[in-house]
Amino acid sequence: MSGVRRITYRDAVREAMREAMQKDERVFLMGEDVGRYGGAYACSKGLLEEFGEERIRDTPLSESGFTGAGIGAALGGMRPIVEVMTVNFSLLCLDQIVNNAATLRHMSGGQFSVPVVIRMATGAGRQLAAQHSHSLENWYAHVPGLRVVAPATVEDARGMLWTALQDPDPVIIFEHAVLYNEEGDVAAEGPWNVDIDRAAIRREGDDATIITYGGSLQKTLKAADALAEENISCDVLDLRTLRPLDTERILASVAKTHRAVIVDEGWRTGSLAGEISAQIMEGAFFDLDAPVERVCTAETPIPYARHMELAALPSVEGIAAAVRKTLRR
Amino acid sequence: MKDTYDGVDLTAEHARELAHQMILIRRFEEKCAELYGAEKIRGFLHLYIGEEANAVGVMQALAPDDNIVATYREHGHALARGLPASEVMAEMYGKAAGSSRGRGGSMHLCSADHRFYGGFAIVAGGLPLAVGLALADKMRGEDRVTCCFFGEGAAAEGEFHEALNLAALWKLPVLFVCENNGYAMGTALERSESDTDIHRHAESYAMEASVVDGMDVLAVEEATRRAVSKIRAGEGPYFLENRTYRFRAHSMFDAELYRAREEVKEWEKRGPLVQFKPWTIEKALLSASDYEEIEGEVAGAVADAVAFAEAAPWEPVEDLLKDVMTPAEAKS
Amino acid sequence: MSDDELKELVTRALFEVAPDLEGEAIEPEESFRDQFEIDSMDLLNFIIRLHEATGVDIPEKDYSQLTTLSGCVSYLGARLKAD
Amino acid sequence: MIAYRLPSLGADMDKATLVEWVKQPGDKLERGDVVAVVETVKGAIEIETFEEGVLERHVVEAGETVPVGETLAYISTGKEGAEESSEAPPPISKEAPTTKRKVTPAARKCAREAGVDIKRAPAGPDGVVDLAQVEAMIAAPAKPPGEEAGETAAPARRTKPGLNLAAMRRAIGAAMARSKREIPHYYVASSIDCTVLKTWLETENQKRAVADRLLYASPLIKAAACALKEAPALNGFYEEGEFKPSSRIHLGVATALRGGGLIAPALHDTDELSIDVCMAHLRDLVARVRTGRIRGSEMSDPTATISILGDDTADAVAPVIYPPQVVIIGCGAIVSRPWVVNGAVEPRHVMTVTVAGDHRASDGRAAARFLNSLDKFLQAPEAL
Repeated sequence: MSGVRRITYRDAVREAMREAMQKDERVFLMGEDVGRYGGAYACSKGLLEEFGEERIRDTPLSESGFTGAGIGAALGGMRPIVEVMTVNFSLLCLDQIVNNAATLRHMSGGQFSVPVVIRMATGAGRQLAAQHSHSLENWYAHVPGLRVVAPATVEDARGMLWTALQDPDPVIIFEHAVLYNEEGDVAAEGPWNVDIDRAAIRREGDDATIITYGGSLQKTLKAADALAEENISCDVLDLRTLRPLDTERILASVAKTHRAVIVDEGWRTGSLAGEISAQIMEGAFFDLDAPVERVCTAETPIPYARHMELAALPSVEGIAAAVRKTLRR
Repeated sequence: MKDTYDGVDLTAEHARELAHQMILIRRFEEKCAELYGAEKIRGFLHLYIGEEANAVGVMQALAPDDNIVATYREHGHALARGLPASEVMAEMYGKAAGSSRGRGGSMHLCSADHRFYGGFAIVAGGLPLAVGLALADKMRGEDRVTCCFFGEGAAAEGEFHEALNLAALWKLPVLFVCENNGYAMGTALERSESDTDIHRHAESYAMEASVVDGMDVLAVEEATRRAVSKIRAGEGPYFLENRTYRFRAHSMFDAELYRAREEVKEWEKRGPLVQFKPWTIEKALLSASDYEEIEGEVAGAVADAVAFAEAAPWEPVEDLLKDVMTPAEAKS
Repeated sequence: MSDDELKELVTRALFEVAPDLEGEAIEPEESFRDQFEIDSMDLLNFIIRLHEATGVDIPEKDYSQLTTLSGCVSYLGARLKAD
Repeated sequence: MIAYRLPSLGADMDKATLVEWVKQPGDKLERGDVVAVVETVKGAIEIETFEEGVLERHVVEAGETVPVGETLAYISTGKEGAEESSEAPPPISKEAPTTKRKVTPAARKCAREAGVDIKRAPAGPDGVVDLAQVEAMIAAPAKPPGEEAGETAAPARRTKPGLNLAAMRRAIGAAMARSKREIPHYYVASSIDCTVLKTWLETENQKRAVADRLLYASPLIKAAACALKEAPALNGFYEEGEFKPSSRIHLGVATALRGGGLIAPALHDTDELSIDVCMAHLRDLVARVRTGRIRGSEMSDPTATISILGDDTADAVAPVIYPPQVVIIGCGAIVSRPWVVNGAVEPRHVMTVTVAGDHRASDGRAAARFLNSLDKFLQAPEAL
């Protein structure tokens, strides 16, 4: 058993970027305050000193501008990592991502490739109120032409970037803001790259399948712990990839447990949870012993006050209650 | 500071009003920084300390009926506009008695009574909105100015170009006030703008513009009065660039790696109060004891605001979905 | 595991597969098939029991060594020492 | 108060011996609860109640043999017409939940695969029939091998299997005699090259953990079921002078009991089962036959039967048809035989399959068609 190191999610992101830039000179980082400031979440602290202003590019507050430029640079043969500080600001560059990055390959008849990686922080839970607390992964997971991943563990945060950079197509990486301080183990020595195609079972169980991703994994595991005491054992499935969904593994788990609960910080209507629930109905209908349950964010702009924000977001107890409901307990 | 300022009545009473407002903002925000440390205020907190002269000076030149669109660094603007300190503090606590029922927090203070359309947290997000408010007023023949505050960082956003162009194209009554404090979060102006003379952007839309010392409240009031009279005369939008400086970090999470301590010290020497207080005393408009009196009144106001916020009730969880959409009975 | 313990384990596995044989004496050298009409399905269930009880992974080609009591004991004993 | 009578469990079952009462006087009864175990010619079978209520008293005691329809016990259901019972019936809550009966898809599938009628499954208080209810109804199957045998659902009911082997032999003898008398058997046989099957099985089993390995019986049974689909004249029942083909295929698997005796419980919808599911059912079936715990439904309706002699036995077997079925397929041992392959002779693994058919329902051509499609299926085991 080779040794492991305990680092934070933030360290993992930084190491991944650093390694990528050391291994491939086409890779560079661009985004607001990624240089001098060291990154809004301090993920690029120290990179400016090591790689210089050419490859660690602070940008003006021009999301559409610099994201479009990153897509253009990828088109031009570079492998840019564009950091859109949070998904909230990505609404300003949605056009560049959807109409350019996602479309160019197909629209050019396969001539053009856009190997750009766009990293965004996402999610609520830190009382930043409505405009800074969005969870819109499903908007991007809806768009053909994009790959969308959500590293929920330190190991994935360390390993997904390099794989994403090798991908000839645009990859959006969602990093939930509450995860940056989380600690986790990564192998002492490389290679650290992990796949971005498969979901992972983070906990084994037979009575129900709880499907989640990104920032909701921890609260889902806590719910599974609580349920274990009521001897309800749950498969906890970490999607890891939001487009394409690892439908095969989702259906395999539901076929085993006959019950499914989906935890998704997006708003319920039009959510990723809705899409997964439909796929379960289509692929595992005859194995269902109860309707699929969805635990999503209440359909309201995220309120600032702590107790209101908590009431709006999926909770450990809410997840456990949904599982009990599928078991009619 | 100059000896005289056109259009500004240099009475003792007016000087006291300006001093009172600037000191209220300063002490209020110092209290906020303290309360943030005690976890009474959470989320983001962007302090305005050092820039008080801008909000106070501009508000003096606006009518109660004019529209205000601000940014997430908005406590000064809200207080200078007249939102009660107690309601602003309650909002910072997230209480239901807050100006936005505790839903907006520090970045989203709202008050329909004051036509204060709130802080906007997406940089330059408010600019197109302000253009729209002015468009509505023009179409309805209202004699109203819409004043839109933003930082120099917004100049790099697409919406900045689009909003200024529309306002100029349709000659709309918008006062664009760019509070240029030299830093967009962690990026110094010269590292984010090819041309750091922000007000010159306005020329490309044939929009009249001028620069003013954002540390001199009277200069700000003077420049704003001139701009607003032109707007009200139907000459179209006006662009004011207030050169100023924030003495505190961008927000509470900021280690300020991007600027030197000395630079801050330098600007503090030219702080709005550091200049205004001796000037008013020398002009015999105010005395040292007046300032002590003001400090006493402000201390009381801030203490009352904190007490009010502490005692105010939380919003009941049952109201979580209230006002997401307009309730049926409210629909006319 | 001693030979006696292995013998006990194999016997218990056999009786679990064929409860109606409980208590019968097992001739160690004679094949189960001849003594007790154990068919291929019983043999498979029996081998799964041995695998679960001892953790020894038994490839199909070794099945022929497991048709008598003594065969099982010596095969499992060797495999347990080896692993 | 209503009488609980001995239910009929099979066309040719006229009486049974009570082996054991599962429910005692005073026990509460839910729809689908197992009330008693009775010994029939086909083995010990659990009988259940479809009435809810309380078991008042037994009429027949263990060991007594009674004809079908005989009153075994009395159940108080608390419904109208309960004038004999003195105390007032338990007050039925006025707004008795008229929840509509809702069966979950998984419950339907489980019932179908186990060959039980979903309508017999009891609904929970919320009107829902879920997996747990169906599984309870099916009665806990013997735990798959490897788990403690003693731990069946209701230890109290764990009795030495009440198999009366002598009675069993007599019953089989009578059935065989009747079959021989009444059914004009014809026999059609052919040898099938099973080398492809054997090699496929070897490679497949190498990849699998011990517990998941397959026996050739499983693909053989599945192939036979698929072949029956293409020879409908062999799949069904001959009753009241006419042949009734069956749209579904429940292949009975003749399973020898140690010490003599033969049972052929059915694998339901065998043609739709995957080889793995088929193997799992087979292992479950054999384990339960060994312990005498066979479900009533399984005994009653195989649409055809297959008898597999197995390794080191004999080359061919021409078995006797189980009435009212119209076919039984006898498979000899797989032996190494000289075989002509593209003009050259080489050793191949060969199995002789004999179709014994009922001439009233079909003729040799149908049997031959069956044998050819069986051969075809066995040459592509991976597709099964």
